[in-house]
Amino acid sequence: MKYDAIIIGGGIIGASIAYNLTKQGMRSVAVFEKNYISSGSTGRCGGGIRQQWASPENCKLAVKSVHLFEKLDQELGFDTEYYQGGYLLLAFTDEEVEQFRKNVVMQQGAGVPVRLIGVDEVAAKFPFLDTSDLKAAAHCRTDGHINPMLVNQAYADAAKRNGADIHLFTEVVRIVRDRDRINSVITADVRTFETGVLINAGGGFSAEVAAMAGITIPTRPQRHEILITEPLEKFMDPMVIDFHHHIYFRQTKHGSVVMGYGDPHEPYTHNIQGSLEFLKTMSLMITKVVPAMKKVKIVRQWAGLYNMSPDAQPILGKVPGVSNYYQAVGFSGHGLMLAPAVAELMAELIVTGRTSMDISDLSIDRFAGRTEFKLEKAVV
Amino acid sequence: MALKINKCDILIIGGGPAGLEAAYHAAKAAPGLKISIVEENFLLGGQLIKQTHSFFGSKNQFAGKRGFEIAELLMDRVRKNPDIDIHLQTSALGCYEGGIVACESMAEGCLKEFQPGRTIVAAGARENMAPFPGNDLPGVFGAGAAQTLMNVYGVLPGRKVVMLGAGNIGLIVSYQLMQAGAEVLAIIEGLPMIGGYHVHAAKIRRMGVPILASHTVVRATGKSTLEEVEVAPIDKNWKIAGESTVFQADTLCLAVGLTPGTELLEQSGCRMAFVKELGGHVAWHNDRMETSRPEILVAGDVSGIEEASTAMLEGKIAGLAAAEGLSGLDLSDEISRAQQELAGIRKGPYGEKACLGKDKLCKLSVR
Amino acid sequence: MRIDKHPVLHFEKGRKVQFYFDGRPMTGHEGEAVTAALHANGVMVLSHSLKRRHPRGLFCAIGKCASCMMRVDGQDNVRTCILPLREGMRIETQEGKGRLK
Amino acid sequence: MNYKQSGVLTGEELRLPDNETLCRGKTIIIECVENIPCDPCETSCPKGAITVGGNICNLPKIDYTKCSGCGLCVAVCPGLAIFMAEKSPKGDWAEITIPYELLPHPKNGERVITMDRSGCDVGTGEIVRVTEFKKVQKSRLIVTVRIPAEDLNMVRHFRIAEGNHEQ
Amino acid sequence: MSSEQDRDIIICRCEDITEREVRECIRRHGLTTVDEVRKILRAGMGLCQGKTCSALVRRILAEETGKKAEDIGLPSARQPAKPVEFGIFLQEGDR
Repeated sequence: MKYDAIIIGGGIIGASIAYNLTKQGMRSVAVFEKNYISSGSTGRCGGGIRQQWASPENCKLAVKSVHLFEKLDQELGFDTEYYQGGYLLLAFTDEEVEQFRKNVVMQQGAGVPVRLIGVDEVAAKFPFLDTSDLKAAAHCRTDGHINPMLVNQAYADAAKRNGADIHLFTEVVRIVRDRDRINSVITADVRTFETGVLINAGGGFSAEVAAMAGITIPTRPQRHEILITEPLEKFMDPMVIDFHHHIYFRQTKHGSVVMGYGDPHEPYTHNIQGSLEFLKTMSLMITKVVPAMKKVKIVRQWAGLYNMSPDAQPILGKVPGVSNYYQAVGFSGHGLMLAPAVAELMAELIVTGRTSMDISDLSIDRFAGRTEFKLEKAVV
Repeated sequence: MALKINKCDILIIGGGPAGLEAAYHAAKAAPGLKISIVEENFLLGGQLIKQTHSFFGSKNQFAGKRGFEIAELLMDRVRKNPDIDIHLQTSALGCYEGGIVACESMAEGCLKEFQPGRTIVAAGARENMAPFPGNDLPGVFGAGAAQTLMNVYGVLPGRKVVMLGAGNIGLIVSYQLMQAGAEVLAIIEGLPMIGGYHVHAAKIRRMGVPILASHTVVRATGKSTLEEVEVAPIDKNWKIAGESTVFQADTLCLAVGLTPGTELLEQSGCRMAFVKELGGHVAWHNDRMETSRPEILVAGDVSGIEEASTAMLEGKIAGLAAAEGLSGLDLSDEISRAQQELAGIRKGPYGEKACLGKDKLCKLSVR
Repeated sequence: MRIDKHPVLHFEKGRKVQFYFDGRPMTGHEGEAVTAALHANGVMVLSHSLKRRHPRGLFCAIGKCASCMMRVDGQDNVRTCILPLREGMRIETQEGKGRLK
Repeated sequence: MNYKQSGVLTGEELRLPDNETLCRGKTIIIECVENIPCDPCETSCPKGAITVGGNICNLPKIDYTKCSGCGLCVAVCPGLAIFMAEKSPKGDWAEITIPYELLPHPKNGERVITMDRSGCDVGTGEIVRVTEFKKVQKSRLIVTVRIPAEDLNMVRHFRIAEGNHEQ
Repeated sequence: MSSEQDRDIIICRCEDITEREVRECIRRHGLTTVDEVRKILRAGMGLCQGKTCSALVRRILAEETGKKAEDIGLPSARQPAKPVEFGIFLQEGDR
């Protein structure tokens, strides 16, 4: 069996690239997913979609993504629960306010409709928040959130309709490479599939996928824990991020509140066990910010992997020395929100060799010979 | 209230027949071990407290005594032992890294953390639901729920009842409903045979209750609560094969089997296996009730659906095995006596299923 | 529908207490499950389902199935089948999801 | 239809004592045809008339020569599957003793409607004895009903006719 | 037949999901596991966490995929085993 393109990973990145490749005319495209669609990081993520980033590259990509998200349900023919309820970033210290002020100027320059708002306005608009220690907040009304499982499935379904093969429960265990070319992949059930190009969309396992092709990439998996509450009548529109307490939360269309805590001391491992420590920390942090949560019930907790890159920004494109290997990895926890734009640009790169928006800053070359990186700070 | 950390040697999750016997025999065999029982309900005894029929078996399994009387005996000997502490209204929330079992005490409104040397999961089972239109109407109960209402709280679930399922639970609960003053209009069974003991069927048949084998509930209807149950004969492929009968009933009890409540075992990473004969997925375990994780044991319905007598014996074996592992005592004689007793009561045709299921499990590798 | 006389069982009931169901005063026995007290007072419909608004009643009676979630003393989504009745409890049919207060 | 389909034992499955045994005095009838793990009938019998044996799942065997008709096994049988029968030597009446766990409790001298194994009415009978072996089994009455001799193999239950029972 | 009689078969009581919806979802997306049905349709994601419906969903999946029920794996069991308030995880001073 031979494909023009094989994508490893059926998460949002893999599925959206598959869809965009078929949309841009590539005929035989296949996705290999060792489990099922959205079983990895995508189905475990918070589902936020924001444009408020600390680097112009991320902002540009995010703005493009939001434009695509706005038309996505229509394009894919599926209700993905996309909701532009805004994003509210909370600042509790003067340093944070200062950083927000700078970011807002940069973000506005990148076309993000964001503004800094005062505590009184926050208190009036978002009465569920405890604003007693709050200094200010940044709000962008066109940010929002989506149901990650649904949008991932919608991309996979659409790719399938366009002729792509989605191989579920099929793990690629070997990548056969001959000097600068990848020839084929071999699956756990010992089938060989030849390919024109190989795309690494391996998420938390991207480094392992690259290693099968003899390529070393600087991405590392990190556990992030998350939980969901009982459904509540709608009380909030925006997704809220609080870098000070390392938490984020949003209310889903269903009514339940999804929230996560990014432990700054979390080691790099593939461990995705839920911990009791997380429940305690999350409870402490969320009830500081939303005191009424004390009486709300937790229904489910889980964890997923952030695929961290050295500067917490994605690594896109080719690698030196391999002619037909592409990667879209290292999203560091924000792959879902960038997926529509990244997938479109990756497909352009693969099909035409050029991209309509410059993403060369995000290629792996940026790490060459460097040990210090400017970190994207707006990550929880 | 402050968080409570509880140190104990053996934590038993579930205060039903299996859990109570595990606690009693572990404490008796290895005095000094600290044993804790967590029970979600505000009563101990599990499903035994609502059993008013007398039990089969032999003297050792309290044969001839009624279920609630056995429950009292088991509770009594556990309560008398100072090494056993009992946490009522306390639910296990999860098994976490480091062997920590987190529980919520609803009575005290606090988190209780246990870090036991051994955990015996005796969490029981839950009733299966049946798919037919109207299956969510008020008045459609699990048969066990009807039993709880009438036998624990003295409240009649309804006056006119249709029972779905002619296994032991369906037959026994039908009889108990009649005892409590309700009228059982019919017992409906999808299979061509009555699944429960003949003596239970005979008891309810001679009271005039029809058992309709090869029949199914087509639909339940009613405005806001159940009013009618439509029943029809079915063929071997479960397709409707004749005219319907409509029963004017205010209660429909579902006695269509139980599923082991294995969530905590799955969370703990115990190896799970689907064994139809045991009621679905169960944790792999050996004849000492030890799972693939050496510090976790199982007993009772959670390890495979059977009945209270076998649950008690499995509890005893698990309790002894856990006590042996922690105390260093040699309890192998006592364990093998209990194993023989268990094998004895599984000998008849009604024990075949469980034997087959447990054999299947043993043949699987621990992995 | 209390069982007055039973051939096998003798019911030891807690003291009689008053409670409120949707504002209506009712009596039950202290310590019995809230759903048992409601059932004894003829209350079979405990809530309505989220999407289809089907009436819902007691189903498992042992705290497993979530069919008996009600508002108790202002608190939403309380499992009433394993909640002991207390004097003065205010039990309400919960329509819709819980609220953040 | 066999008993696994109907819940009702028929002639073939029943092992009833012969007429001579029945006329000799009270004789037990055990309607226990499945190998369920159970032995209280054996352990409760003061005369050793019932044997289950080493395997608890064996069916009980009755030695009619040893049975004294005390009725303890009727009171103890968890399956309510043991009855006691007696025929008058002349064959003009019979008595059937039935374990009973329902309300209202029957009283001596009361007329009842007799029922067969499938709950169908057979005829009428008169309650002649109501006992309770409290130590053996609380809340179970052992009720003896006098019936026409020809009904003996059929009657296994009775009900108190409405309006007939004095509270 | 009245509309009341025509009512759907409820599979997931918590999330109010019918048998028809489960079958349509399985067919539309080609699903083969209980976890997928949970994630796409929410059947089993409600307050009881699938304790009542998972076995029924497995049965439907078996019918739709032609597999045996035992070959359809267990859905993931996540903590907590029952809904629990944030408040109980707080230390006294934080409550």
